[in-house]
Amino acid sequence: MLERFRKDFPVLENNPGLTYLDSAASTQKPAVVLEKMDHFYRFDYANIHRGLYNLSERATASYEAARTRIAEFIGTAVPESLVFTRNATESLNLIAATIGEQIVHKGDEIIVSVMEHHANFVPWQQLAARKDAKLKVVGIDRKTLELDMAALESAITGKTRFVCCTMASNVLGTTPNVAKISKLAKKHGALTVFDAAQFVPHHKLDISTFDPDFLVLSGHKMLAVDGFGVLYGKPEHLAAMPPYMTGGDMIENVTIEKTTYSEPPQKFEAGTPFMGGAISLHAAIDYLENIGLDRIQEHESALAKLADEKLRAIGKVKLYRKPEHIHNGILPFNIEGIHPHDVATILGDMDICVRAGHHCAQPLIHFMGEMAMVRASFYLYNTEKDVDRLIAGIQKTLEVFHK
Amino acid sequence: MLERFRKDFPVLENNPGLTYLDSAASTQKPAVVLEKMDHFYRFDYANIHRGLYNLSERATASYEAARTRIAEFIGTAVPESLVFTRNATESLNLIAATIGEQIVHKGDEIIVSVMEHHANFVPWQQLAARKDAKLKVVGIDRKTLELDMAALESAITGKTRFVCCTMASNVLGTTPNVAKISKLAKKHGALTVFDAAQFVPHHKLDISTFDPDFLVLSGHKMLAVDGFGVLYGKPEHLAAMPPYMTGGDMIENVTIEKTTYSEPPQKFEAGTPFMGGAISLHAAIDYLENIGLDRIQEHESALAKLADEKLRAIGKVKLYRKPEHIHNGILPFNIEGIHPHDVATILGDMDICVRAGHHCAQPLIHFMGEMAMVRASFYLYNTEKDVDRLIAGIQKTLEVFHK
Amino acid sequence: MTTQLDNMYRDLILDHYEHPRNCHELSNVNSSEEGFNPLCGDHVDINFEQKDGKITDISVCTKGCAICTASGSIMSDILKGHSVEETDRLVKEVKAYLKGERDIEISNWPPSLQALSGVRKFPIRIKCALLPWTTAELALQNQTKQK
Amino acid sequence: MTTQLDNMYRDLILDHYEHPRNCHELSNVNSSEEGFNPLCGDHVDINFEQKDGKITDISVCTKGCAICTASGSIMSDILKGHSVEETDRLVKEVKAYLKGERDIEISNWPPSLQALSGVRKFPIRIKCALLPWTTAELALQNQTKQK
Ligand SMILES: Cc1ncc(COP(=O)(O)O)c(C=O)c1O
Ligand SMILES: Cc1ncc(COP(=O)(O)O)c(C=O)c1O
Repeated sequence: MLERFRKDFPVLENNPGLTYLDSAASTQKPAVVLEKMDHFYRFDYANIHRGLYNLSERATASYEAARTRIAEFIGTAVPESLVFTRNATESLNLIAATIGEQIVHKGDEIIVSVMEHHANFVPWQQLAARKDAKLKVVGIDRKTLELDMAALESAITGKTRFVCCTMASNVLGTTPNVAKISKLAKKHGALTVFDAAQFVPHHKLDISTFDPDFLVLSGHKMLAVDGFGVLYGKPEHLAAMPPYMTGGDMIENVTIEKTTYSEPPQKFEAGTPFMGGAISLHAAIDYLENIGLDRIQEHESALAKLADEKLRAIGKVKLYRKPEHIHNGILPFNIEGIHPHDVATILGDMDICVRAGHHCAQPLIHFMGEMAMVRASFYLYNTEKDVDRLIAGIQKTLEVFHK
Repeated sequence: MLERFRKDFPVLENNPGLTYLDSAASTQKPAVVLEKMDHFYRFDYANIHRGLYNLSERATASYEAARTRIAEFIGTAVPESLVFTRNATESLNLIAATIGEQIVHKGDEIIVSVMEHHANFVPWQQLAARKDAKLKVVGIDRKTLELDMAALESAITGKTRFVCCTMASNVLGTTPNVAKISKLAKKHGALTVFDAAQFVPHHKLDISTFDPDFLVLSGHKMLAVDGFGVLYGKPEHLAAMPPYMTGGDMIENVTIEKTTYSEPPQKFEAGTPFMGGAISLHAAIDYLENIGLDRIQEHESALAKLADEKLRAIGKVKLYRKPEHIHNGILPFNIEGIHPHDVATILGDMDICVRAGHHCAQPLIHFMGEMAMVRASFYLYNTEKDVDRLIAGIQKTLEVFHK
Repeated sequence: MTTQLDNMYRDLILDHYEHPRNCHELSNVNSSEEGFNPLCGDHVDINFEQKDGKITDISVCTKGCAICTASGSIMSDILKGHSVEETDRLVKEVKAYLKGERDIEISNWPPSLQALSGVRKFPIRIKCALLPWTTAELALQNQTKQK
Repeated sequence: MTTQLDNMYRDLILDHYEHPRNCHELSNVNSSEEGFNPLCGDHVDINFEQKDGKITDISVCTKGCAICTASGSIMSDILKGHSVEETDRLVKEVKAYLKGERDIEISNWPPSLQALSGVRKFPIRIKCALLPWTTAELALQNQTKQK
């Protein structure tokens, strides 16, 4: 087990009695990540690019070293294929607003799955509306909760411009077969946009195995600080796309009449970036790989399965995932007759942190016939004690509601 | 003098011998700012909004307290009029891409000054090009380097939709009369967009005195960490504007057919924001106001004037500002016959950090008839010793070039 | 479990949650409004029947959390028979009280209404308790406008 | 001042900066290219006159920093008289050397060209030294394409 890593997380040390089961919303940060970022501000800080002095060169080197490290982590040898953004949401908006605007025309189609986070749903819905294109929503199998591949196959046509799909549902934890999706999309000349925000904290990612056109992630869901996200784009796309924002650090030449832009990724990084965020993600990746994503996945799945088992034993708890499908720490459930927000409030009162609501995935929640769900999400720093506390909390909730 | 505050800045302590004269590009961070941010990650971190537990409530409270504090700092009692972004550049792009798209039509006009940073120039140039509108560039007086108000007055018409102007030029340090500009714009029904990125670190800002429509700033230029910027927008504008990015945390309701959005400012803050950045800017404002912006301005102007005097005494140095116009720490210059990049490289080799180039203000540099300039920028942590080292560096540069 | 929590989930609240009052068809709807709370997905549907400035009947149907459902149910019990003006004043008072905007003496409130006070210790849940009240206010405003 | 800096701003470099060679009109331009370095605002204008696969004349006009100007001037001195193929090889070698891509023996380079080596210790200035060479390469490529 990974018990010994728990002490690396100051929030858990500084809040004794806290059972943090909301890592799918955002993970806590290990001390080493905070220290490396802090060290940057205390020793090496300066604005990057164009600085002709050592401090700025050091800052630039740290920033670009992060790019190289993240590229390696996701399985590409081309650091320039990574654009740094604020979060996964911005990465997705960037795609829709640039190449999306370029290639989607009236009558074209965009395919999304019903289990997308709003971040990979609303930008496409809005793009389709602007362009008079069609948004096709592919469902999931109601039994396995897996993406309905047959439905995707019959939805895709020669008019499909984008297939946008999560790599791991933030509500269900299910992980679509991206290799199949990618192959299918290529066959029809559609571009793929994979949302890896919820995948990459738990599963080893190697984009060279399925060759996505675009892929996004968020640092704060994988031990880095908030405010830093990544967009991977195939170099040929990035080269052909117009910039998203314009301003400093992304231009080649500005005259009163005309502006020419730098090469990617600078073309997409207007203004002073969040260097500390890049450094924190670099440190987080080192930390994650030092433990090993395999071990993390094994650990969190074991806890989720244990919780699943104990919740089933209570009765009155509706569990959406089949135990045999659990292979990460995400566990959605509901208690009959008690609204998820009341569950979460009672748990919260006991310092057990879970999320309740639509989880920014309303289309999925409605598809499942619910108003809302409770989600407990386990990560590397959780322990069996957290499972026990969750169970005690659920029992308390039933008591409060006289069930 | 402010000597005693210098020790608050770890980078300066940890790099003995460093003369940091590049604060206009980005300022160093006082320990207290780094500590407050670090404390947040060690004690109170969680994703904000919708979290039904104490940790998330604390995080939300800290995030919103920052909004209230920043609002107070710039002179508005309406925290909801502040949108949090990555930097000033994003704030400006947001304006151009939302209300800009809405209200600028073919034949309309957008006015910018020639001394804008690219961040407040290129987005308007591109918007004008997209809309077949006219970009009018107002010059500066070649003697005083002040905005040419007469030119602005004759440029503005009933077709002018936006007047976009810096509050302090990042190259020249000149500070246009925003009250006059604002009044003039209102008279013609044009909206004002003020770039306060370079103003607010040095001068007291009170927007209630000139009632801008929009105003932007960047945290990293005023002692906060990088990756966090602010957009002020009049509430009625923010309410009427479409969102910029879409996704989580900014929606009210999403169905497969349709999405409705939250109220401002949430409408403009899609996805997980940079909470640590908000907290760092809150701490930075406390720190700045504790010293007092008046004193900071006085201190840095005194150093810039001293440097000006000593550089003039050397001869061969071309100084662009008149000493009597210096009222902040920004000092642009050039050495005859030596390219600014060579100057900065030689200074950099002596650990004197200045910036050289077009300073993301190519239209201004061309207007001034130059290819590039050197800029030394003084801030509260600089001392007379830094001035002496700059002078020694310039003398060395002349030596290297046998001048 | 903290006493604050106990205070919020009082038996009276839970009873209103399990058995919400006054969700029924009105023969004559004079004003209505739907309310929505994106936080919980709470949804409330309010209809008023009025005559001579008096609320003669009310229907409140909620799909949502215990706090929102109970709040709507309690409200429906109280408003019936009141004049529109009284109602408007009470709604404003309850809103101000829940939001903690000013000190309000609640000892003369009906006991069921007093039972809502527990939510004040849970800032994020205040919205849940408020939803029926703000929705009722909108319904009455719409009606006023129509006149 | 560090010896690295001394090494970069050698007298030979400064001399080429103060007195750049071969900025003149060509009677017959066979290929040309403009290069631009957004970092420094460096600008270089290169023209070749070729005959039978040989560079018979060259013009290099630079507006920019000492490193870029000197690099262009040194290059102009060296390339004249070389075959287009040799030139192409040398340009690639110089680029690889300045970028530090591979170990390159430079002891048989002309001394003026060796003088450029000091820039390797200033990564951010390497672009300045490279600009004339990459621009020359583009000019020759364009010409090849036109054939
Ligand atoms: C006047 C002015 N505006 C805008 C900016 C852009 O700031 P940021 O890079 O933080 O977006 C700068 C920074 O260089 C500036 O000096
Ligand atoms: C699957 C998925 N995609 C996208 C996002 C959005 O991430 P962010 O808020 O960091 O932009 C999330 C986070 O909730 C997510 O779980």
